[in-house]
Amino acid sequence: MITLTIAIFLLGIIIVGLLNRYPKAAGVIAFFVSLIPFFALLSWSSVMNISLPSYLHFLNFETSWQYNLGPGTLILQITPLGWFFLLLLSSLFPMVILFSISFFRSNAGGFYAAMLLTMLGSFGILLAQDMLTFYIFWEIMSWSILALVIRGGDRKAIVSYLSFGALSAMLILFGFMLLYFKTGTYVFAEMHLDASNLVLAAISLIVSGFAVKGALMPMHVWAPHVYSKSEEPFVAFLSGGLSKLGYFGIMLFMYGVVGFSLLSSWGTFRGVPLFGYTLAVVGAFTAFAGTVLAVMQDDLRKLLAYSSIGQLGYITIGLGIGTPLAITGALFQALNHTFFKAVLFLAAGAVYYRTGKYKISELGGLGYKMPFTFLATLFSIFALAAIPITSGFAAKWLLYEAAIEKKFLFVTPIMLIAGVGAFLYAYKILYGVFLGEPRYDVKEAPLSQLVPMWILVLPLIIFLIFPGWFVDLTAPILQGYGMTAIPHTPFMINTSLAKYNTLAVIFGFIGTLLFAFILYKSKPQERVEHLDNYLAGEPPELYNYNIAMHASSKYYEPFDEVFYPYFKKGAERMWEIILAAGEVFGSGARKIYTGIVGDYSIYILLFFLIMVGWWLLW
Amino acid sequence: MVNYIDLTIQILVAMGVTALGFAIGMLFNGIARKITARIHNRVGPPIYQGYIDVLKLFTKKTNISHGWIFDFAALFSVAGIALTFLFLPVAGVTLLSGEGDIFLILYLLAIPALGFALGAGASGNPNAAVGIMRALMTMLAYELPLVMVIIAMMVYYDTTSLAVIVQKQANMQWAIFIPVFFIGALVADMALQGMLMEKPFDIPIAPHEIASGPMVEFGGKHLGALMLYKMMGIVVETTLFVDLFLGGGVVLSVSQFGWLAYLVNFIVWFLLILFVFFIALLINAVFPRFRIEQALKFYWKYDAIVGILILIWIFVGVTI
Amino acid sequence: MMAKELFPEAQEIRKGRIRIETQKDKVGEIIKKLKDNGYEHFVMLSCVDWIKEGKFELVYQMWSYQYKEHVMISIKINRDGESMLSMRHLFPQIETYEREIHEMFGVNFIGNPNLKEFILEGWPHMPPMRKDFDTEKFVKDFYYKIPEVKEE
Amino acid sequence: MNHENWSKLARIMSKRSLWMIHFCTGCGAMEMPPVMTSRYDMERFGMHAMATPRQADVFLVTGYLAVKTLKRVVQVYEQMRDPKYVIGFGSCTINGGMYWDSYNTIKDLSKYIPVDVYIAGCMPRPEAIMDSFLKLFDMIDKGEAIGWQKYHKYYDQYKRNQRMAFSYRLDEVKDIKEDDKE
Repeated sequence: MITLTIAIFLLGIIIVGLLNRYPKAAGVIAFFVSLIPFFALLSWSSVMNISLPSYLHFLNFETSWQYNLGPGTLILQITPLGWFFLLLLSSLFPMVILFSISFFRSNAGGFYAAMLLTMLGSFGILLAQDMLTFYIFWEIMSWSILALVIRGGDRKAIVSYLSFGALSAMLILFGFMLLYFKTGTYVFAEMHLDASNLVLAAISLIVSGFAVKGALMPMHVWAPHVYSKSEEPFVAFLSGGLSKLGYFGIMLFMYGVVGFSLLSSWGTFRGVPLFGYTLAVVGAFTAFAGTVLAVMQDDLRKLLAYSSIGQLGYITIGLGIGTPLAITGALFQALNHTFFKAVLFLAAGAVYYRTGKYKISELGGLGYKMPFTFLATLFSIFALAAIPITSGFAAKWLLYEAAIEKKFLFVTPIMLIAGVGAFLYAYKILYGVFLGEPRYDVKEAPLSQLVPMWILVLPLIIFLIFPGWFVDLTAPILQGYGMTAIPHTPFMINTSLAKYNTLAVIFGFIGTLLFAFILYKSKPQERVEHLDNYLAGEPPELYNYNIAMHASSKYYEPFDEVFYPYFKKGAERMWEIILAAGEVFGSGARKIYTGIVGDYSIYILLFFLIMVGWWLLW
Repeated sequence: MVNYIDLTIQILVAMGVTALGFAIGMLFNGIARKITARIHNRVGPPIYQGYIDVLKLFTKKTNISHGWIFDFAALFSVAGIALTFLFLPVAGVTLLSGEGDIFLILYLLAIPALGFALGAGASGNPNAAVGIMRALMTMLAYELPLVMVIIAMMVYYDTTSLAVIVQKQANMQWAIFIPVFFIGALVADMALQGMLMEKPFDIPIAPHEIASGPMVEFGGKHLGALMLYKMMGIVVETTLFVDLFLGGGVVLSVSQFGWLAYLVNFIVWFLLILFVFFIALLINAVFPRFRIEQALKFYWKYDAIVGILILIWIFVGVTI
Repeated sequence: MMAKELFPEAQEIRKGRIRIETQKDKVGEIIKKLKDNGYEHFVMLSCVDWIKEGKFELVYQMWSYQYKEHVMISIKINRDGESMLSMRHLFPQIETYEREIHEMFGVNFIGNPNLKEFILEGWPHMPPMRKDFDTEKFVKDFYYKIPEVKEE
Repeated sequence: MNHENWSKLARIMSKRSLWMIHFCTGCGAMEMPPVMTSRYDMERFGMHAMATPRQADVFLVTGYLAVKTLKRVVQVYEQMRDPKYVIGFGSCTINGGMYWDSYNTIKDLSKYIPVDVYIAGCMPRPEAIMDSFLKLFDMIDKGEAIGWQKYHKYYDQYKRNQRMAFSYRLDEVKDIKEDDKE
């Protein structure tokens, strides 16, 4: 069945690629093909101890698949972790394709083909059981992303993606090589690692390689360029779905391959492995810096890109802390981020579809014109800002609890402040795009764009009411790492420090809202025009009803003034310095290419001597 | 099986406590104006002026709305602040506060603020947008020292639940009597000044600069709802402070003294929040206003440095 | 160089106050020269209605921080529709003064692109600062004739 | 509670909590600080200054009004919510005061918006202002302060007068006079 899936995918790629002239038809075909991973997901639900009614998994996929490839065997097998991340990607992917059907007016066959190839790559990555398979599918995914970035057509985006993608692949490959050198096997299950420095180096390289895809600072440089210059549905999938693959990789290797006890053997601090501690600190810094940079942006997509970086930083914190509570929080944050960030990017796409603008200072007042887009955005923003009327809060809460439980005294304030900073840019999106002066007379987004957005909002509501269901999902994953799921009931999560009861919040909110509604309905009201505003008595008719009342240009100017000096020399500058140093080194190194055969043979000899010496001394 | 009688009693108590909260909030408005007037050597309005103002706003003959997003402000602000109040232990009475913790309270406080911001933004008035910008930045400014102190307390008491913190301060073992948390209380009191939007941090409202900022377009019942939010906000924020540092006003244990304990605790709680509010008023009455970046620098430089010292103190002190 | 040295024909009213009476085509030259010689502050442009002579007097006033001296350049133009060249290119703020004089006296300044309505909104009558405009009559004809609100 | 009692309660509340917006174009605004501060302290009556007309109940027009300012005054007055009261402040709002023959200031404010209480004087002393407040309370109590109802009732006439003033056109004045005669 998996062979068939891959075949259908490849066939679909060829067909939609040929249908470049007919974007609608290509989109519909791509949509049907894109549903297959979701069916596979349903048929594999037994991995997560979920028993679905039989009509939901009418396609029966085998749980493992092997292919002999000469040097090694490609092994694909469903694991709880893979299932969880496949849930995120396979539920996001069809919605993104559905959105694209009306988003693209022409020339979209290549887009669908590359998207399907990306999904195929991700599918393989999530199922991979050995490093070879993992790397092959990783490259498929990376290169098809490159094709999609090239479609965006921005040189800086392409160059930065290409260079950082190459860096990522190099780091991962080098880490894999070290692991293979150490263990002599590709298969994860057969690896028996010890607490040597070689393994530490390997895992560090692998984690930093995945951090590029997860846009962890300072590896994030490519993300704002790519996010702000590519096509919207792809960016939604990239930010919502594909960036999670980096965290999937980190989780797989940190907790699946290496394991918590081995991590601890390289030193612990207050019960947290130093490796994880470093990761958590980097994550907290990413969360804070990403948030601050997001507040400073005017381009809607750049803002969302930096916001993505900041929100993904929270996942890193959770993975770094590494307790069951923290991992649950990190996975929950991953789930929330998948859905709310995808909705936000899709909403940005819908706004662009109607107005043709991405600059926040040029938009405004769309809330009354596009009410459903606005409400979907509002809900995602609630999730983003962790307002307790969406599931976004539970994830952040778990992470805070985990941090307090392990007494992360200096990381937690940074996390909380990044959370408050999220309010700032969240309101910038709401005000700049949807509230204020109506500047555009546009219609609501088409139904085929609204439906995906609202379907993607649904999980945020479901897991608000039943956070316990989510904890159930994490139980098999944690079991694999020798941990137990945190205590919970469907409506309640308990920790050693406190508990969080969603029923109390929901019914309390409904009750108080009822009270407020009665107060509010006590008096009738009349609707007035937006121009009937107090402008120090200036009558709008004097200016032909043409007063600019939108204050969204340079909205957080005092904030920018305070923070800009500290963020002026960003990570890009750091990489430039490294590159300049590399260039100096490179031009020195070029001198060894003398062109004389004798010299080259001496080099080869030296290399062998060093390698053998190193091996002997290790 | 749910016990319906218990549930009904709980709901009634919750409604009663909420009503009490609003009543105390309105009373505080009058007291605040009276005290400020006395500091200015004026007579000032009667102490029940808050009730009159709110009633007047709800009896206005005509009300305007800028559309359905504008109405979010009136709905969310009252609902959100009442919900937050329910999650606070008041004088040792834990209504819903066992069901959530301080993080939940901090985020619940964002519901009314965000609803308010939505309504103000939807009015389309540039003054409102500038006011919201200032409000959000003030929030960012004061939250840093506040969360530093709160996290220090969480680690010290090894819980994040406010109800448990109050419980652990029973028998007059208030946090403020511990030297490090005495300094912490000072830091948090500065943050409270920003939370209450009293001078020198009344930057978001600033009636003389931006025409009362976010509230510029609200009148009649909408403004009445926002007044309720603001007044209840005083009670919620001072109660949070009292719960953290002053043992929630619990002086008698309920198991020992019965209903008398409830009465005494409520009176002590009331006096304590009045005292905390009184300090804020004294600062308010004599200070001019900061600019927004000055407020940010004040909180992140001076207040936060003391906060970091407290964190270091706790970090060194707490061992595993 | 002080104004007295630049323009021998200038008369000194009292210490620190110089008055230059000239023709309208020489104004630009004089202002330029004064500007280059330390009179860097253009104070204001005012207008006087000499109804018996049938002239408007335009007074350009300049000040030097260096010499502490106030120079008034006075020209006269005919009341009936004679226009004046705009001095906007020398000091941009003259534009606003010209706009005001245009509205209040009806003098046309050639070369000023912004000669639109200034303070009065929708004023259809004779420019109100001219001496032949009878304000009392206008008030009686206009404001006092607006009816009271009749209550039934 | 029946309607009459309700409106009586509303009147009492609105009397004891008059929030005002003052339109400080004229020199009369200078008399407001003593009224607000410790010498006379109008907050005794629950009055205090508000920043925007949406929140205000009393409109203080302090001094002369040019036609251009009248436009803003009307705009602000219409943005206030009912019930709303207007206090005309100083001679200028009554008959033009020292600007009686100015071509650009209106002479009688009550032709354009309904005025509940006038304060005579050029300028009125703070005592007079306090007295006018008391008078206004009295009127609200008795239900005589009905300027806002008049504005609804004779809206056409007020609008006509405002339009005439804004247009400055003598012929329009004549036209409308003739219309009235018919």
